[in-house]
Amino acid sequence: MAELVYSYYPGCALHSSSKEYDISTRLVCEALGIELRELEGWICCGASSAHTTSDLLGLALPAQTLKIAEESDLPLVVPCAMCFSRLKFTIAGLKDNATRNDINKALDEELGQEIEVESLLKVLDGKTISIPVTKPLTGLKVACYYGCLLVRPLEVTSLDDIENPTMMDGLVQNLGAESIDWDFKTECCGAGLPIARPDMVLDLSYQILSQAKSLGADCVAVACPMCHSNLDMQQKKMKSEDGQRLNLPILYFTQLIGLALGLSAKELALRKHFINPLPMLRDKGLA
Amino acid sequence: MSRIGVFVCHCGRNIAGTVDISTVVEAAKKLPNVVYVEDNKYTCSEVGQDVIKKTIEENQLNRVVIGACSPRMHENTFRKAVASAGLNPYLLEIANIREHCSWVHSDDKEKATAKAIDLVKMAVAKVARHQELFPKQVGLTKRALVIGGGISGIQAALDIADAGHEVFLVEREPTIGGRMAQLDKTFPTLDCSACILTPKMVDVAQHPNITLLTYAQVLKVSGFKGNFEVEILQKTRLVDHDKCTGCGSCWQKCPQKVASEFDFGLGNRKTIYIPFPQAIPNKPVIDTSNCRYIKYQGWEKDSKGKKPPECRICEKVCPTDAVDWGQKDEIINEKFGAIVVATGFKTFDHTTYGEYGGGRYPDVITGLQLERLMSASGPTEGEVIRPSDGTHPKTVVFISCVGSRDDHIGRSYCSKVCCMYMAKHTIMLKEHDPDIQSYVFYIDNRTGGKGYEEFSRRAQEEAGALYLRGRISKIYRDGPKMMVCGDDALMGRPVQIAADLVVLATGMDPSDGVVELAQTLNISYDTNRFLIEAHPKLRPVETQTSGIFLAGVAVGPRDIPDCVAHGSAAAVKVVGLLSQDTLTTDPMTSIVDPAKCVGCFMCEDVCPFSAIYRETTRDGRPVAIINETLCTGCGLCVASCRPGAIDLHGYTNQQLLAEVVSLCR
Amino acid sequence: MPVDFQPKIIGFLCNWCSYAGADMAGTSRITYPSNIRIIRVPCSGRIDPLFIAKCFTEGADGVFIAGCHPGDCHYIEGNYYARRRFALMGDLIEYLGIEKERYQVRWVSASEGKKFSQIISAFTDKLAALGPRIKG
Amino acid sequence: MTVDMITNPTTSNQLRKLIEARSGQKMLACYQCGKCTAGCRAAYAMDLAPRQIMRSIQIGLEDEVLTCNSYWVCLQCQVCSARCPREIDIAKVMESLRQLAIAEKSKPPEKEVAVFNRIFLKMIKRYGRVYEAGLAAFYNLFSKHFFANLSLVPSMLFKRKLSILPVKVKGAKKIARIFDRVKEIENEKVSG
Repeated sequence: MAELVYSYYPGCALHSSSKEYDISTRLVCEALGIELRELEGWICCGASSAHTTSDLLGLALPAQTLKIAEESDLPLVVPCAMCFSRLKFTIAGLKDNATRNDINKALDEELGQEIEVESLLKVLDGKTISIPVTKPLTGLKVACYYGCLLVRPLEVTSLDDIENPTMMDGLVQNLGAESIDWDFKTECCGAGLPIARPDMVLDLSYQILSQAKSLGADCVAVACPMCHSNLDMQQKKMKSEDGQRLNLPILYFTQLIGLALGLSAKELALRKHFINPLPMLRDKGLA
Repeated sequence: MSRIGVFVCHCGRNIAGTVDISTVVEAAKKLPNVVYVEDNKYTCSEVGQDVIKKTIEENQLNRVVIGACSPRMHENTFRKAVASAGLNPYLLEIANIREHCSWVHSDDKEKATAKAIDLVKMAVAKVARHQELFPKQVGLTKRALVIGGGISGIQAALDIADAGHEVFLVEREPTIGGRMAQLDKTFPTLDCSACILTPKMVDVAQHPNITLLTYAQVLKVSGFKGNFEVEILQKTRLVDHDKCTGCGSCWQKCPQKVASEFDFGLGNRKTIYIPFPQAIPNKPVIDTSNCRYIKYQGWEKDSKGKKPPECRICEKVCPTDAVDWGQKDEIINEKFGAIVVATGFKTFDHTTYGEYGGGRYPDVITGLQLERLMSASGPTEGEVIRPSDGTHPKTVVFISCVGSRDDHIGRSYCSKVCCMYMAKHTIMLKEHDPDIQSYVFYIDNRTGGKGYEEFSRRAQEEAGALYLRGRISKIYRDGPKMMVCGDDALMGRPVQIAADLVVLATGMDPSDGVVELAQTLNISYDTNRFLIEAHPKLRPVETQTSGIFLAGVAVGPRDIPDCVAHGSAAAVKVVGLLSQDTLTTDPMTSIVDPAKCVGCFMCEDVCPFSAIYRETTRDGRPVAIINETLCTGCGLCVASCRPGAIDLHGYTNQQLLAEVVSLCR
Repeated sequence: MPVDFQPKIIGFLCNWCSYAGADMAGTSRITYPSNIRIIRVPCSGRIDPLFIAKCFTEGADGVFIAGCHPGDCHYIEGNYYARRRFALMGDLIEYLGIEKERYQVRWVSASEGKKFSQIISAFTDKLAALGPRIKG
Repeated sequence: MTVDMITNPTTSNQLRKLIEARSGQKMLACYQCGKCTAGCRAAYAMDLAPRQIMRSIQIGLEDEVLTCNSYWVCLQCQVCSARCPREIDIAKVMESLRQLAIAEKSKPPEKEVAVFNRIFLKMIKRYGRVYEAGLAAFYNLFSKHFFANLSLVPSMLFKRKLSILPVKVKGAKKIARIFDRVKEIENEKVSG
């Protein structure tokens, strides 16, 4: 029997473009004795489209999912950084009486204030549970990339230092890998603009990846489907001035845990990435 | 029978602009015992005071109420005016209709007027119950204590000593000199800091009226103006300074190096050390937390790890046997008539700024670290090099307001000296290496001061420093370069500079421990932990606690000339106090009615000043008696006295209740 | 309850911190409701609990007490005595049938003019919502 | 160009007060240090960088603010807010400007972003969740970039990263109601 039981809110991305994040999350949690119960009837958090259209809409959509979570009576774990951020913003909003009234009115429900929402990264960072590493990621240099939404604003997410977070770095070090000391951990990759302004996403993501590359990173670890799609899917369109491609694999941190637990590349859906990490991992004897 | 006169002040438009004075005057005329009411444009002016004096005489007034500014402002002024008419100065009450009324209720004139009437009514009710009070004369100790041996404290100590009074100068560090000793040059004249400071330090050491206690700390203060009793901790140096000649053999031979606090970790010192070559006293201390022999001794007790060498080299090389391993901390008890607090500042800890690397980037340094690099007696002997690789920087970026004007890190104030020291640094860097290009990111270039703006022009026109208006948001590393991301706010474009060295113009934070010291001394500090003056303009070196004075940056950011002026100003106040032969005590003290006292001595327990003692009455009952010289008039005993035997002159139960009753009825 | 009810508030402020804090609100020209009438005392430790009872029996709608922050007392420890005394007073007030909310004890330093005005505004609003203490 | 503020303080204050009411941020707290712009990853693509937005609101340059692209390309990454020395939530100001523009139905200079948002929300309203293949296809249809940015779709389908058919969530009706209720509540507020 699992020791830890969480309600699980995968969010839209993990059901489509980021299936491998969902797959690896479920596998790793199972291996670590964490039971995930996917919320029945969860809905989209509205992402930035909702809150930049209307404050209330941006709070009411996550609130609907929070309501379902509240009824489950279990703490809610959220892998997607965007969903996590929107849920946390909603929880912050519920603390204000006027805002809570509006949210309740929009839902025709009464929401409590004590709904526990945790990011998957926090649950798996090795402090809540211990990770029995069987295949240490020796020799792997990882650039841990946190993006914006996990850490900012600090008052809302209260997860880690906003300029130099170290939670994921500590985790990959525990897995036997080396984490590089770099300065773009929380610089934005272009967020939700890949369809509307792909030019900007390429500029911003390239800058992040090229610093990681120049410092000798073998791969970048992420905890956000949006960051992943920008850094991975768009990467083949990025070239340096002399035409060099980066060819830097982008892995979900859950996939790194999976590898260290001895799960196979196939199980962890490593092939779903546009930048194939397998040659690099084979080189290092890790896959 | 009281005959009360009421004077309502317009304070120009300050009160009259909000409060309808004529309504207040009419209302005051109807109050019990009021026989005369008048309003004045400025009651505190000479004319206003003359009116009070004349009116008291002409109308045989025996109580006075003044509706004006806060009693904290002019109570003494008006007491003197009342006294000049031959009335006891304590038969006066002030209704605060400015700070507590017109200035805070300017949005509702009707309500403000009604409140002003109430405040006058309360004062009239209270003053009717005032009694004549008479101050006493007490002797005083003609000796001053100066806390803090930076430039402000040094100046204050020298000026007091030159005026012929004894001074104890207490400094926490092993040397005096403070922050100024760490500077290479000073703006706007580029005098060598050591050249102008060290002679003053030597004067302190040699002055017959000055007792210098370095490596020492004030622990406890009791007593009051004229007679403070102070407990000072003299930390052990493990070196007998009476025997030591300061020859330097010990610190040359000591094998244990640690990062130098004086050089902000840019260089090393030994564990037996003087902080810098011109230190005063020029005799060393042993740093007990790093000394090998101390570790050797401690090791035998808990036996962890490898046994360290016994060492004791300093002891062996000392020609005068001055090293004294048995020396202990010592407590010194002294009496002082006055105290000057000159505790200065430390530079803001920039590790709070994660976006500037949070202290992780070796080539991002502070202004004071740059001073140490430029100083000929510094860790690099005046060579400006990058701490990371020892190369000579060619592109240097300065970032202003690090730890200043930033609410986000809890510091909304301007540190006042940074704009000028950045200008100084750019000029000095150019002198060190003409190939250096400096960039200065400023928010506002504040150069108020004699010759300051001209100096800033010189930085830009002669030293070629490029000034860019904008706050830096991030520094990231790109190979050996520090990439500095800013906004050229004048052009309206984001800008990046690839720097070899970044200098943070860190602001001023009050010194560590200042809050504890302020609490020991019973003086106030603000939200930024800077000490509060009795009045920001008119009493800039006094505190609300008589006999305690302030000097230098402990009060708020200021530069060297201002610190020197401030130190001298505090000294004048001290000299003024110590030049008196007796002091007048405040008569607003507690008094016991022995007939009512049941001898429970609750009052004795609560009195923080041990001003209550026991006496036996003629009928053999033990009763409490107040020592009026020790009593500070806090009234704790009054509130603790169950049978109601104690009362407080000036704030009697009757007076305070009269205020309540007059207001409610 | 009258539509525009103006609560009568009596404030006891220690001379060194809170009275100076109220002065600071003045010198900074920060406006707040005019209902409070301030009585100056040397120290919050001077305030006899009977004063508070007297205020209420005389018809005050609220009583406000302020002293130096713990550790900052001009008389070393007066505010600690005050703190203990006023904690007990809170219970007594309820016992007397007076709403606890009508009585507030806060620490205000000499530099906290803004805080003072905020506290007074909030306290006045609260008392206005409670209505007159002596109804009818 | 005439700055209204000089001739008519009332109109120049209107914009500022509107934004202050919506965002809860104090525009006059900004002392124009530019740290927001200095750290903004999108500033280079903006007509008016964040600091200039703040300044334009301060002095009431209504037309410039309402027609610029800045808050459409704002990434909502919150760096400006996190580092602002005056503790202004600048990202919230950007968000408020965008909400205002949507409410006023002004024609956005970055219509691509607006179109994307509109479709995104329509999809949630209808299905409860977003199905990305549909989003991309609809987006291209509505923004009239028929073939643009679709280059990734075949390989995404190949990697089974896109669902071709939408999945309708249980209780999708309820979601449509949330959208309607939000609109109702907001209209009530506007009308008073």
